[in-house]
Amino acid sequence: MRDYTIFIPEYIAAGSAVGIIGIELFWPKFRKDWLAYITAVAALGWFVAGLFFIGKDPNSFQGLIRSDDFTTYFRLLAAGIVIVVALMSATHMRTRTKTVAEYYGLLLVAGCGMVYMAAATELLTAYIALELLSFSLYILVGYLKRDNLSSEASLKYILLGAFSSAMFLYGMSLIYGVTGTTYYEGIAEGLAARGPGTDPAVIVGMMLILAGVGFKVSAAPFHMWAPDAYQGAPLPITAFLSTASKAAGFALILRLFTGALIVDAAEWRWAVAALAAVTMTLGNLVAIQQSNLKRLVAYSSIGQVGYMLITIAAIGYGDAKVGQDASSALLLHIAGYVIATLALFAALTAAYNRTGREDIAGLRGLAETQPFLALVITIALFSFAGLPPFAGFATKLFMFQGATTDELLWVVGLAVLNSFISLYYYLMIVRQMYLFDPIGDVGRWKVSPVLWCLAAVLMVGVLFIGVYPGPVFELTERAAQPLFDAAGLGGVQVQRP
Amino acid sequence: MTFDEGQGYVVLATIAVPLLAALVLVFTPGHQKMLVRYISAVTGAIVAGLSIYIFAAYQLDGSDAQMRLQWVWVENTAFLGKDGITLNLAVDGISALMALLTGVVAFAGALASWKLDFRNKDFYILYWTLLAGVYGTFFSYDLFFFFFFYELAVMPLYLLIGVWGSTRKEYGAAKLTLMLVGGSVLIWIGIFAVFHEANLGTFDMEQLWAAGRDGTLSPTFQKVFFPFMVVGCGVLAALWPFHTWSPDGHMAAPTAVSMVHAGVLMKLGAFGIIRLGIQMMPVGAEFWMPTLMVLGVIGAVYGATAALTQRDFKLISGYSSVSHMGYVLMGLATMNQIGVTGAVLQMYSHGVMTALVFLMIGALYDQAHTRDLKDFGGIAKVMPLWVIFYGIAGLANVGLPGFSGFTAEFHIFVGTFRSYPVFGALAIFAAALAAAYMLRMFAIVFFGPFNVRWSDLKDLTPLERLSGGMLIASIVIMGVWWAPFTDRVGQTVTLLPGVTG
Amino acid sequence: MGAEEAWLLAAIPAGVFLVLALFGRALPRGGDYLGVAAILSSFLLFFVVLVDFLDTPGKLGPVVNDIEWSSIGENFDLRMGIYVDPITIVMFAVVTTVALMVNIFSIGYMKGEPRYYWFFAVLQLFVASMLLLVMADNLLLVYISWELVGVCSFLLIGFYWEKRSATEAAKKAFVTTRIGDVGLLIGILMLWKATGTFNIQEIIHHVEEGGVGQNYLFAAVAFVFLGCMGKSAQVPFHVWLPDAMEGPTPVSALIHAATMVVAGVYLTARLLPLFEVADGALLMVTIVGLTTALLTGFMALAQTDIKKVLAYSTVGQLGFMFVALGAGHPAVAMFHLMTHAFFKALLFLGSGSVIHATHHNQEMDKLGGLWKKMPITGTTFFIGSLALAGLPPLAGFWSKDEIFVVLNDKWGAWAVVILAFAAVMTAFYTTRLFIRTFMGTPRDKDVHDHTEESGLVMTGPLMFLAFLAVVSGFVVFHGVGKALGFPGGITEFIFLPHHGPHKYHFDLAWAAASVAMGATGLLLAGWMYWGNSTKRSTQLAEAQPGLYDLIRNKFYFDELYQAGIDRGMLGFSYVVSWFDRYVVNDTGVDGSAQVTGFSGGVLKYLQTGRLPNYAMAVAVGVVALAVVGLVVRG
Amino acid sequence: MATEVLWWIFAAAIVGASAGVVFSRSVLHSAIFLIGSMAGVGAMYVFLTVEFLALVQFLIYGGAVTVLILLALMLTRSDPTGRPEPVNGPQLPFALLVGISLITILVAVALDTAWGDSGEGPANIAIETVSERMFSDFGVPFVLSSVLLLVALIGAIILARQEEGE
Amino acid sequence: MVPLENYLVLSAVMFSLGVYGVLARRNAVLILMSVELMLNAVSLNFVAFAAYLDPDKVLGAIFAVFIITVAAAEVGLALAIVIRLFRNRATSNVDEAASMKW
Repeated sequence: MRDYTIFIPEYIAAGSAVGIIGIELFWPKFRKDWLAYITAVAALGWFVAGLFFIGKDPNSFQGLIRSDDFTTYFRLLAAGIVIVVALMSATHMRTRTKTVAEYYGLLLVAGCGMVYMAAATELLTAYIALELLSFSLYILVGYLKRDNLSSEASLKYILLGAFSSAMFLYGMSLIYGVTGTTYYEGIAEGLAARGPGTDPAVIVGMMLILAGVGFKVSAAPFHMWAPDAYQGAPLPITAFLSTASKAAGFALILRLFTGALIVDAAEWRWAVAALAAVTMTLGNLVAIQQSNLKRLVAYSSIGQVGYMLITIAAIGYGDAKVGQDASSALLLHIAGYVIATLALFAALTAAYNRTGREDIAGLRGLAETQPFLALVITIALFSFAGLPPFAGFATKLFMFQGATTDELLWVVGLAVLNSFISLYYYLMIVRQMYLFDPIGDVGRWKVSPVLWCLAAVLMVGVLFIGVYPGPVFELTERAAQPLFDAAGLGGVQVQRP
Repeated sequence: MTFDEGQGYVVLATIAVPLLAALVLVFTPGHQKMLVRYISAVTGAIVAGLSIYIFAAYQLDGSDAQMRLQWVWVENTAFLGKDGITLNLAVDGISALMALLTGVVAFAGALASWKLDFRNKDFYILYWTLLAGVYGTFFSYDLFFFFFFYELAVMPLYLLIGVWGSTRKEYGAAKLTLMLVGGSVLIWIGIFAVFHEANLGTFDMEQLWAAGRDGTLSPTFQKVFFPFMVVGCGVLAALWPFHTWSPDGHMAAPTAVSMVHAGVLMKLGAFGIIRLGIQMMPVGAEFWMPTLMVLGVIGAVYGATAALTQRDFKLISGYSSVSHMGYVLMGLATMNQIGVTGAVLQMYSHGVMTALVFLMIGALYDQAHTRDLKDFGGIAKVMPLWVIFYGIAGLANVGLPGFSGFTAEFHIFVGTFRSYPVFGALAIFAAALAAAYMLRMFAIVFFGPFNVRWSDLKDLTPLERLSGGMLIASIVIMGVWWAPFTDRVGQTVTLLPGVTG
Repeated sequence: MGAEEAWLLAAIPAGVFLVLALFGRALPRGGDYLGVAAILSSFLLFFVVLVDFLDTPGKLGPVVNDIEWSSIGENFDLRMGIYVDPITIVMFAVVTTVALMVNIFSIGYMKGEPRYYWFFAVLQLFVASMLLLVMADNLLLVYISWELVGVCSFLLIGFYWEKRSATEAAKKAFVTTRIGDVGLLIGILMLWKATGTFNIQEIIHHVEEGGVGQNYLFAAVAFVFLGCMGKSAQVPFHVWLPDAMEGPTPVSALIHAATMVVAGVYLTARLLPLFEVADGALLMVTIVGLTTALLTGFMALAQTDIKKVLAYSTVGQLGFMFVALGAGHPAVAMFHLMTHAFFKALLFLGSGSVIHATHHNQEMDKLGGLWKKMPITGTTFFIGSLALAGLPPLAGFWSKDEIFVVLNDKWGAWAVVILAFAAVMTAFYTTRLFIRTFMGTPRDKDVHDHTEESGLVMTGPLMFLAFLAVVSGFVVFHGVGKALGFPGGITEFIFLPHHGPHKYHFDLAWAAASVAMGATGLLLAGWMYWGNSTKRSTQLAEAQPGLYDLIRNKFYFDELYQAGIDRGMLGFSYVVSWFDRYVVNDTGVDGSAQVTGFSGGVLKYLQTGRLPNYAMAVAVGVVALAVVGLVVRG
Repeated sequence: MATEVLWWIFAAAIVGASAGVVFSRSVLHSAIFLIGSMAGVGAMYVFLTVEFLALVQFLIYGGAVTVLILLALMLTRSDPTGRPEPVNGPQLPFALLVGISLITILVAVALDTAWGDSGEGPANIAIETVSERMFSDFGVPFVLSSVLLLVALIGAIILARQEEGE
Repeated sequence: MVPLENYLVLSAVMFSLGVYGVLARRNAVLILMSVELMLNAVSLNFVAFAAYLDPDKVLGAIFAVFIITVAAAEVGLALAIVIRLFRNRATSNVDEAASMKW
């Protein structure tokens, strides 16, 4: 079946990307912040186009791409992230580089990459989509090219990215060798058809794939690039990295692991659980020692990845019902996490635009000079820590609850312990903002209206999900549904003992 | 709308009014400090009124949960089945009393903060948020909302203490917050385990309690996870050896926060032990209660002993809180009706009297800016009313008949004696120590030669008299005529699983 | 109107307490007239109760019954009631009479004191609590009022709180009795545990039925008795009472001589059936009483403060009462309680009159020769002293004499010898006190010159009490009793239902022995102190320096306790505080936080910033996963 | 038989050249070895009867990529004297260890797995089939990869472009 | 006839050598070359599987084409970044590009 309509939203995005690059190419004096707004509008169009796909019947494009609620969910998420990041960048990027059109164009392209990572049901497509996202990010991270840190971050990112995608590919090749196909459905059937016992090729292949996607979502020990890349990247890109890139990684993992590898879940679930445990512990412990905000957020998001990985392990341990519940909860958590992160970065960007400092002490006395930003930052951080009435509380609770199986209770316990540790370093930030007086000029200053509104809207979102998670949860449940109704498996798991 | 439904809305309003107040305050200009105060005072009055109504309207007809209001929040989504999460509010005898406590203390605390001038808007926003959390926890019959409100009550503390506190406030605030949240880590784990084990797809507490009673939560499971719940809640209830946030936290906290925290918040811990421990895992409770008894006794004696030589008012109160909460835990650990009722009464009693103590400490500290006992002497000369108020609080603390402390401790002692006579004797001994440390403080501070350094001290302000008077009234009423209290609490306690006659 | 209204006795003063505490400051004269009126009405009501009681032969027991107070579940309900029997009647008589006198006396004595209204207010509260204590039909109510009188005592001892010593004394009194109360509460709860009720009569009934094991009962009774010892300041709890003399003298008269301190005697008398059932309990009571009587007799010998002498004598006399109880005769104990209350209140008020007149001088070394200056006080004090010394026909003689009789009956000669020694000492120090204060020549001229006889408001009560000190002993006689409405005299009036009334009969031998004891002490003291001379006593002290120091320092009880508190309790507290700070908090709590932070500090160095190291992490991760997957799990 | 001998020769060459890439002391030599290694892989494709892929390999790798690499090497010569700088990092022993373990694992995987090999040997993969499948079935990856190339192009340009003041 | 395992072992060796290169070498360009070795090994794997196992015969080959494409693009982009870094820092030694750590 070739239904090209399913690509319409991305046509809009990619087309706009080209258009934006074209504008600056032919009209170099065009105001840079307007480019941002154009990007936001384009992404809004993309978002709106995505809305039409809600609830439509699943549609597969030649077995490569599936257009279903899962895809739509990530499409909306991607578009939303791009809107926010573009708006965030408007003032931030205006003075820092000569040209910004490519920046916004790549943002849109990266978003498309994310959507196809979620939509891909075939290894090659998934790989290319992943590289599309990665390539865009390599460039975006190094976009401040006169900045030493930015280019260093970019170099580390691309070399490690290439290294780990080689691993990823080797794993794919082994799976291909075993099953003779690269379609997820075919892989599942192929694995199921191989009878009892598991080949070493399958095990090692899965481990290599795990390393590849683990790198993408920055799971320890494949996380090392993240702090450096986060620190070197421009602030809005850091936001993008910690939201879109992670969400995309999980989208791919969900598709791949539920659609293809679920059959031999016994061979990878322990590894995912172990990775989850290591990741969250490492991320949170190291985060305590950070003084740079971006690095701190990087480690904190590594910790978050640890929590999210538990659900993947739960998919491996539980039956289809557990898997679906866990995935819905994971999607909900991703939504909450993304919104909170974006709120945090919107506020941080506003503060950074004013102070130019990205260490924690730079926020000193923010509650005096800009109480609204301090409030948004606090809310975002408390949401990460899982305190009510913010999104993190409800979503984390649902996610862990969804992931609780007899085998995984210890990881869940560890996760809760970790989110407690995380509270410590979040409080360190809150402390700077609220407990100390600002240095130097103590007058109030104004936030640019765009960032203000952005932060306000996101903050409301954080509160809404936290207080009334029902509607979003229902949506994410629908989004997770197709993973388990996928054709071929008919919702029944062919899992080996 | 039937009458009972209407009452459910009263319960809802009790939670909603503080939240609304916080919301209104968010949009109040920060420099309108008087307006902020009036809003808070009115809120406090309304909340207190609603609380008193709830307490009074609780029917003594042998039924348990009353004034129910149930709104479906999330259901039939993912692992949540029918009634997955409901905003299920109701009142039982225990929470009716706790509501009364909260109302009185909250109102008194709001008035006590009248003097506060530094960013008082922010202060009250956090203050009312905290109280909404407290009420929510007391009224929630849904595990999700129970925990939601429980954490909501803990969350504002860091800022309340960190920004408006005094001695070593950063350390105290961080330690307090982290320890309390650390405790809730265990509760989280417990909640996950319970939901998973019960496999009912609902957070509805009554269904989960039924699961605990009928063995859906297996005995082994209950034995394993009971400590999670109890230690988790116990941190907030200053369960020894997880109590050290109490002295430091109270030392750092501003007056109203100390009042609410020691007065109400610590009770959430003990309340949690009832709700999540005794009611949810009766078998586990039976298995673990002797251990809790030992810890409670240690806490009671240890706190009283440590308070004996402290030099800071708030440290004395901090340690005495440890001691008194030790009684609460002992009462709960008896697992008989008298002891558990006594524990609940003690929760109330300790709440009001500690609030009064902290109110008085605040009234002095605001003027003197020191809390070292040795700096004072003969304060009765300049602040006679203060001395009387504090004296009443102190004597209630000591467990003097006529004050609530006696009523509560008496029931606890009786209950403990019934099951564990030796521990009962130890607890009574600790009560004698309470007399020692309280009177030591009285002797040093109130009496003796007057230190002229303090001749400028003013006696209580009218507002402090009002809030103190309310608290004293609460103390005395329960101390003199405790039937209304025991009737309500007893009605629920007799229905608790595993609690013997 | 009858015995059913007994509760009003307590309620009226309680109400007046509230009025005075809240509004007393605003009332003219601090509302002292309200206080007097309240006590007076109680006093009158007492007669109503008495008449009703005497009119109804055999009326004994609960008059207000079973007010449901609270209940929990099905097995625990608290009921309150009032129980009036002859013991209660006697206590009513003592409390209301002495309280009335003290109240009137205080109007004069406390005149011009700061917090005048507060004094009267607390006095009302005390009277109310005390009356409640004696009419309670259950141990819970006993305990409640027991604690309340303790607080009143605390408040009144610390009335002059500007004085550090007064504050310390108040604290000491409260904490010491509180330690006894620990025992009392434990005992009460033990009895409750065994019988399931707090009602005294039910408990007694239950115990007499044999429902409680011997050892258990003994333990329970011993604990209860611990409370009685604390309240009645028996050795080793006696230390608080002399210090309690820091309070205003009327308070000493009322609380620390006549009423509150006898609460222990009252409660023991009330529960005596339990003591009788429990093996050895009576012996315990006797030994405590004897020890106290003896030791405090010694202690009183070397005191120079008027009130302290009286205080030790009070403790000693309480010991006498316990001895009577130990002999199993509540009637005798109550009889002595009553006479003692009157003459000791008289002595205290007399000393108060002296102190008031000499502008707060209570050191005997500065007084002397006051009889001429203060004839009424002197005379009444003389009567009181003789009564205390136990000389006929004063009240003290009759009651003390009877104690010897019953003691001999029960425990034999050894106990009598000890008690006789104490009685001799009592006479001795009483005489010493009187001589040193009222006889001889003034030792401090300045003090003497400014002394005047007190006004009628003070001497009136003295005279009334002196009258009682003379006549109250006669109620022991059948005839007097019959005239008053209780034929058989007081010892037949007061009895415990199961062993019937104790018949009093005058035994000349015992009376002679008793007189001899009193006379010995009196003559010895006269020989030693007559005529303003301290030569002989000094010689004696120098002859036995060790013994003198021992007595002078009250057998070092205070020092011993102080050391115990400082080294033991406070030391333990410091240890606990240290443990809490450094072990639990700094090591346990902060330590775990530091370990967490430190591990983060170590782990962060994994992030070396060098790309090959990062790649190494990825590779090692892959290899590790593969190895585990293939080898460990394979 | 002859094919096999030839295969072994090429295999040895590939391994040798690959080893040369990673062990050689000079970066330039490494680049030369890389050409050899890739050429060898191209030859392998011929053995596997995918001749067109061999062609692609020669053209893209042997041509474009290596030239690019050489160019980059020239551009980033830090030492103008041309003296070879130390090429190996300090973690070389560990790298060896990891390399050896990985070889062990992967070889074990290769040999230990029942591949379902029919034993027929490689079948010819016709270029027509490949192109047909590629454009009919794999249109989406194709389009995506074209966007990818565009992105790389733009990225390379904006990052490598010299700005004023450099 | 050469059995499939031969190709797989060859590929494994190449791949491991590449990994070794990435881990041991300091020059960014050399690391990139090592990555190319790894990617080549993967392509070889794919093609070998395609030729021996896949009834369809083409999937692996198509995969290889795409890998080559992506690899080429990656090299281009990476080299641009290396040059960028070199301009800023005058080094292509990855051990020296370590200003962000801990």
